[in-house]
Amino acid sequence: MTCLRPSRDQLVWMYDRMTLIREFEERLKWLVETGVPVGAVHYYTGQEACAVGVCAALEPTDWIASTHRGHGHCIAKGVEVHRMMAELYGKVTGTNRGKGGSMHITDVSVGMLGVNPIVGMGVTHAVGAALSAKVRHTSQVAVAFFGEGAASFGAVHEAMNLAAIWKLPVVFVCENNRYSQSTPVEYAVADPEIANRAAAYRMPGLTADGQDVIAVWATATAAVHRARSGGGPSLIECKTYRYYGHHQGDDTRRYRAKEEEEAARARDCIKRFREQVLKDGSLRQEELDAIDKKNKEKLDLAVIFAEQSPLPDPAELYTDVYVTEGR
Amino acid sequence: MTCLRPSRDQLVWMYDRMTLIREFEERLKWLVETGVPVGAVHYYTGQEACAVGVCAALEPTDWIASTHRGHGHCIAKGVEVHRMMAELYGKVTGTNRGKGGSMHITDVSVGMLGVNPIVGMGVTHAVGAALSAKVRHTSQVAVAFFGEGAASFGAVHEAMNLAAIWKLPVVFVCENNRYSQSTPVEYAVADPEIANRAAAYRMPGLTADGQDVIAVWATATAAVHRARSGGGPSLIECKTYRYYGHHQGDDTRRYRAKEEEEAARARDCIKRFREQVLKDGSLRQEELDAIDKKNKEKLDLAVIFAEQSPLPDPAELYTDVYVTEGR
Amino acid sequence: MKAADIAAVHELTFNQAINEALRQEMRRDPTIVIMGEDIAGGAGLAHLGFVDSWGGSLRTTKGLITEFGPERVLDTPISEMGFVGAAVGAAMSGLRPIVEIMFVDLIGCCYDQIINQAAKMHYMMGGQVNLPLVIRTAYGTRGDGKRTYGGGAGAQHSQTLYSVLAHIPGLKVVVPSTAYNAKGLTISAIRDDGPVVILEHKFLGSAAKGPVPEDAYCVPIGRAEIVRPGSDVTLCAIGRMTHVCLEAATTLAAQDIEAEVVDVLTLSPLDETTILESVSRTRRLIVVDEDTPTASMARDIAARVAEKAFDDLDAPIKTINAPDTPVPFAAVLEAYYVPRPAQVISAVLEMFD
Amino acid sequence: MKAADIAAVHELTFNQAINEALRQEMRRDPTIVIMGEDIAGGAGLAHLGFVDSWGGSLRTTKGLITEFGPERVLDTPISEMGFVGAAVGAAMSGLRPIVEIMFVDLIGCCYDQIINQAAKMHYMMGGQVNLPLVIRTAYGTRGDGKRTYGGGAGAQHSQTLYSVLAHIPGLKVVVPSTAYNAKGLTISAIRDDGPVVILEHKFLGSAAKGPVPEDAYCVPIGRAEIVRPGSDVTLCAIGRMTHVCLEAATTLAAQDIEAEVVDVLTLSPLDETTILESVSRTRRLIVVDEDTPTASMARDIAARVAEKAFDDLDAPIKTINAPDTPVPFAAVLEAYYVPRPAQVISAVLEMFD
Ligand SMILES: Cc1ncc(C[n+]2csc(CCOP(=O)(O)OP(=O)(O)O)c2C)c(N)n1
Ligand SMILES: Cc1ncc(C[n+]2csc(CCOP(=O)(O)OP(=O)(O)O)c2C)c(N)n1
Ligand SMILES: [Mg+2]
Ligand SMILES: [Mg+2]
Repeated sequence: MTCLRPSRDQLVWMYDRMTLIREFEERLKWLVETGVPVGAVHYYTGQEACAVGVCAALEPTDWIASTHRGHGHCIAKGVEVHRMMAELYGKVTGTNRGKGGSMHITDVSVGMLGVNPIVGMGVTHAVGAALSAKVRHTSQVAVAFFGEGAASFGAVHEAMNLAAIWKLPVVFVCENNRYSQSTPVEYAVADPEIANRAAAYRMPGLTADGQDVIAVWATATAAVHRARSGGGPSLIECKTYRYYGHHQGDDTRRYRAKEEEEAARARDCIKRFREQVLKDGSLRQEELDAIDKKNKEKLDLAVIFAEQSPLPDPAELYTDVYVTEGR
Repeated sequence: MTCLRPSRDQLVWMYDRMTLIREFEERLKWLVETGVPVGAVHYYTGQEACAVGVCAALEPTDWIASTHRGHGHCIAKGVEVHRMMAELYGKVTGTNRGKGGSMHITDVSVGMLGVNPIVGMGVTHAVGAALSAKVRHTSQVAVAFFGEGAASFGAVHEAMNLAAIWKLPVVFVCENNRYSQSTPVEYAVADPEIANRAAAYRMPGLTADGQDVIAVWATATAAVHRARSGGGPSLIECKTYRYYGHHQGDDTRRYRAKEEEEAARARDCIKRFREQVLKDGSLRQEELDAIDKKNKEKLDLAVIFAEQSPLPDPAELYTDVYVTEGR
Repeated sequence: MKAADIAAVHELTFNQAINEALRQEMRRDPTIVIMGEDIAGGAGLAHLGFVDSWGGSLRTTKGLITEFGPERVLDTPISEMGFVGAAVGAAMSGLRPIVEIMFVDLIGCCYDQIINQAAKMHYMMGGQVNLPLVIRTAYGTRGDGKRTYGGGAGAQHSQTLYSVLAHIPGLKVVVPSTAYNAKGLTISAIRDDGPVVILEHKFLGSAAKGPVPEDAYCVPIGRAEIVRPGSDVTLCAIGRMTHVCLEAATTLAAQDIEAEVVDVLTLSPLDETTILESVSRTRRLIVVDEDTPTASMARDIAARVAEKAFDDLDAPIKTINAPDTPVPFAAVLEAYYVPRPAQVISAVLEMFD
Repeated sequence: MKAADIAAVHELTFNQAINEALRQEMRRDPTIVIMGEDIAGGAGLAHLGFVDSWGGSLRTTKGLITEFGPERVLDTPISEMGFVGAAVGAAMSGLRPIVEIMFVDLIGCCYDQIINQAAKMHYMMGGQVNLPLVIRTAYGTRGDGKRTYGGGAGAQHSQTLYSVLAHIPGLKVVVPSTAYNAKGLTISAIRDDGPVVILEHKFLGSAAKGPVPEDAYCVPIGRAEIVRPGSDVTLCAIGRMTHVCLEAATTLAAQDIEAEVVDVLTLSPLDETTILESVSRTRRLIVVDEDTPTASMARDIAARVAEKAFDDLDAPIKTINAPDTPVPFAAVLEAYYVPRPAQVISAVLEMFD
């Protein structure tokens, strides 16, 4: 499968998105640590190759549904970082007009159906989007991102069964970063190899190195093609790792060994990608540095945009409770 | 495994319970058809070998949790038929003082934790009873009966995962009668071979002919032994069939073919048992007839008991809302 | 009589009226799909000639699959959290799903999808998504000793529970009481761009028969209806309790007490105006609600009136609910469970001595 | 001051007080087990020297696993329906489980176990089973602009929701407001033979500090407390709102209005007597509730008083709730969401002109 090679443009896009996600989270972390009140956030840092590899296999009209750890998924699907940052600042220019926050960032205009902090719920919504595509006879595909902790949740089981019996165009992407808060997968999931779970639904279960964006992309491409061509759902398990705590306040050293964390960082998806594309000459040093620079600037502007944007009018507390009210 | 042979007493017990269940349901059906207001009932007829085969492998102190189709499980575990009948009549002498009805028959004194008509919930309760046995260091085992329709329900997935990671002494018994109301298993469950599901939890998945009480007993004996000796949970799928409608008002010919129903009845668990034990000479005709007679009489008495028992005092509407009130 | 405004009218039961609403709307809009357990029945058995074997456990969806096919009429496995979630996702992405939760007693199996997902999406996403979702569910206890249509179903299959739905901001909750408003409210719910829950009383489903316009029409969500004018006391009723209050009002009339009966119809958003306006004329209020009392809609309505029309009142506001207990099985106990005309009558008479 | 009755007293936060209650009861009774997500943390990593890494997401269960071991302190996977169900089954079969649902916002994932199973078992089984189950869960919105402990958590992690629990017959629902009553109510809940839900306000958890007797003691379930006597108006408050009302009362006192503050403490069964008795003296009532208004406990209490003490009232009963909207994220909006002393004060002042 990894004989499948991404085009040069795709490689550039992958690097651009991975570094944009990395930069977004690093900047956010810095803001949090300097006391900017952005609310509860869950850093995606370390898992960039998962979101980017999968979204590289999607069309703009395809859908994704995300989890509480959703910044990476949003950016990979094309949500603008300045509107995300404004959302975290609770500004009216945010993706959700400041009414959602990190745990609800949504931009349906780019097929991002929502960050969703009730574990497992996004998975059911992706199945619904896939049903919509099937009933409306479009060729859209829906991707459900979830963590390995969510794999123990009943709704995820129900969603996979529904997708399988209805042969829906959905790809289930489990980012197995080995921890659900402080609880390790070996403890919480009877079979920690999440991909094996697919057999129970008679769907393909694929495993990808979540630190290798090209491997993720190749695996996702196959699953997406299967879904789009009427072959039904697949489950992809991406073996990955989150660098920071569960949320901004969490100290990982209470439950993860230094060695384990260092080993994971040694396989950093961005570092490895750089080495590889430079080695095989598919991209040049200057190109990569230019992307780094551009994304740093993007975040500079995003923060300025967020800071300078207006707060919502207090009256917004009462708007959009019912759809019919409109605005 | 079927080299394992039940003792003569066990054979007698199996026949006694299967025919008692059959007689209970046939009598109930007659009562319903003559207009006795017993409330919503789900006949167990046809599946007798499942409940009896499993309970034959249990100790009196073991627990079972049941489903809406629970009369058979109750009788197999030792709930008295006259108190069950009185419950259906809404009499104060009923198992639940007339406050529960068919869908809530419970008798904890014999380890029957309750008929439970919210699909899948009983399965989670059995897991809790198994946890209780483990924490209190008793040697009790819990059995969770459920239908193949319940296999699609999230709580059942969660319960199996919990039992597996905690290595609890529980046996999951799926009675696959091929229909969930009018919906066939081939439509509703991605993998209609429910036993395969066990692999997802790294537990043994066993299949038994649910029309053969000895086969069910042998399979259950192995799973119960594993559970009692600390080996953790197992899943048993019993291939079976319900003779009548989903509930008393359901006409099966709207969704089941005559041929299919006749083929199932041809493998009737009681008929086959009789033939087999008579053929191999393990039980005598007179013994069997005597048991039939005794159970018919038991039901005569049960109905009289139910009819003659007093109704609950209207004040009972307000009692036992809170435990602390007591009675 | 409203139905008279419209040309052709036929007699339908409450359930038949809902069936007609679903059918007419599905004809109008191909993006409407309907899902639930056995809403067709025999799914996957078409090759054996079995399809539409059930038409829903109360037959309200009978015949839809034969007209609209299995792609728009989906039998589901027992997966309330999953298929209600699928409906939420579908509503965000171009469909207008109608889901049937067999009984309101089962909302505990998909409550998060209703209260955290469907109800909040539009608000927490800053208005960028609509959520045209209809949730239909059967509720209620029969209470007359008969053991069908809500009778003899016990503690987990006889509940009313709508107050735990009405409590949630963002959700519209309607409770029809006649074949006429059942059809009209169902059509309004389907055409609403946000989530609407419709509670259908099991007993009314077959018992409430009445004239229904053949064409599609809307009964507006958010409006209560004065179904019997009266000057002496306002009986504010929800769902089936409207019939209980009308019965009581007839008896009271013989004793020269003219009760005005207000059928709430929509629990959320509540039509306070109609209720307050009625109380300002009658100066007395009794709210009758089949749900259990604590944090109920009966007490909600009583509290609103106690705050906004206190000075109009000549007597304490009374509420009549089911007792604060689970639903008992025995017919003799169930008979005391559901609020009865006799209770309404004596509550009114107490007000007048 | 009650705490004074008992010998040794120490200063604890609300969460520390709950932790002490859990610890002391687990020492007393070996059948008590506690389960929830990351209530210990690092489960299964003991061999690496990691255990009790979290002690619950709000640290209320910190240290319990090191004292009582992994058999009685169980980290669970994300399976609310499953592990609450396991707790129900365990409570039927010899254990006294305490489960933590991380946030009340998550009850939608296990609502059936709470309302159909735990709450009804004893009744529908004819009294044959007890169900000694405690469900602990964190609730509430912070509202002061800070983004921790209930601040900045958004629509699905900031709710109050207790009215949808109090609505259910058979369930006891308590809402402590201080370190003292948090410990006492937790111990009472653990010793109760039926299901009790304890709602712990995220913000109070760390902010409410106070003297707590070192020994175990019970604060009775089902009793409200007059925390500030007054003659002019009764402020009936739930949970954190008690502090909001006390603050308002202090300001009002400066204007010669003596407000009596009643801390409800138990939502179900409600202590009507204490509330009615207070209103009969003050002749005015304002109920303050952090939950959204429709079918809320605020309106429940108002309705009970409107029915039972109507003639005692000199003014309309007022209720103050969160607005009928989801919880918004932006600090500027969240600040207007939670009921504030200013609202209570102006509501009282309106009553006096
Ligand atoms: C239904 C539900 N239960 C519990 C929580 C609290 N919670 C939030 S994130 C989380 C861990 C999720 O782990 P995983 O699915 O592996 O995702 P990860 O955080 O590793 O990305 C938990 C338990 C929740 N939000 N929803
Ligand atoms: C959670 C839930 N959803 C739906 C129902 C309605 N219902 C009752 S029994 C049943 C079918 C159960 O099928 P299965 O598990 O195969 O058991 P069987 O009836 O075949 O014994 C359904 C859908 C319910 N009681 N609970
Ligand atoms: Mg994880
Ligand atoms: Mg079945």
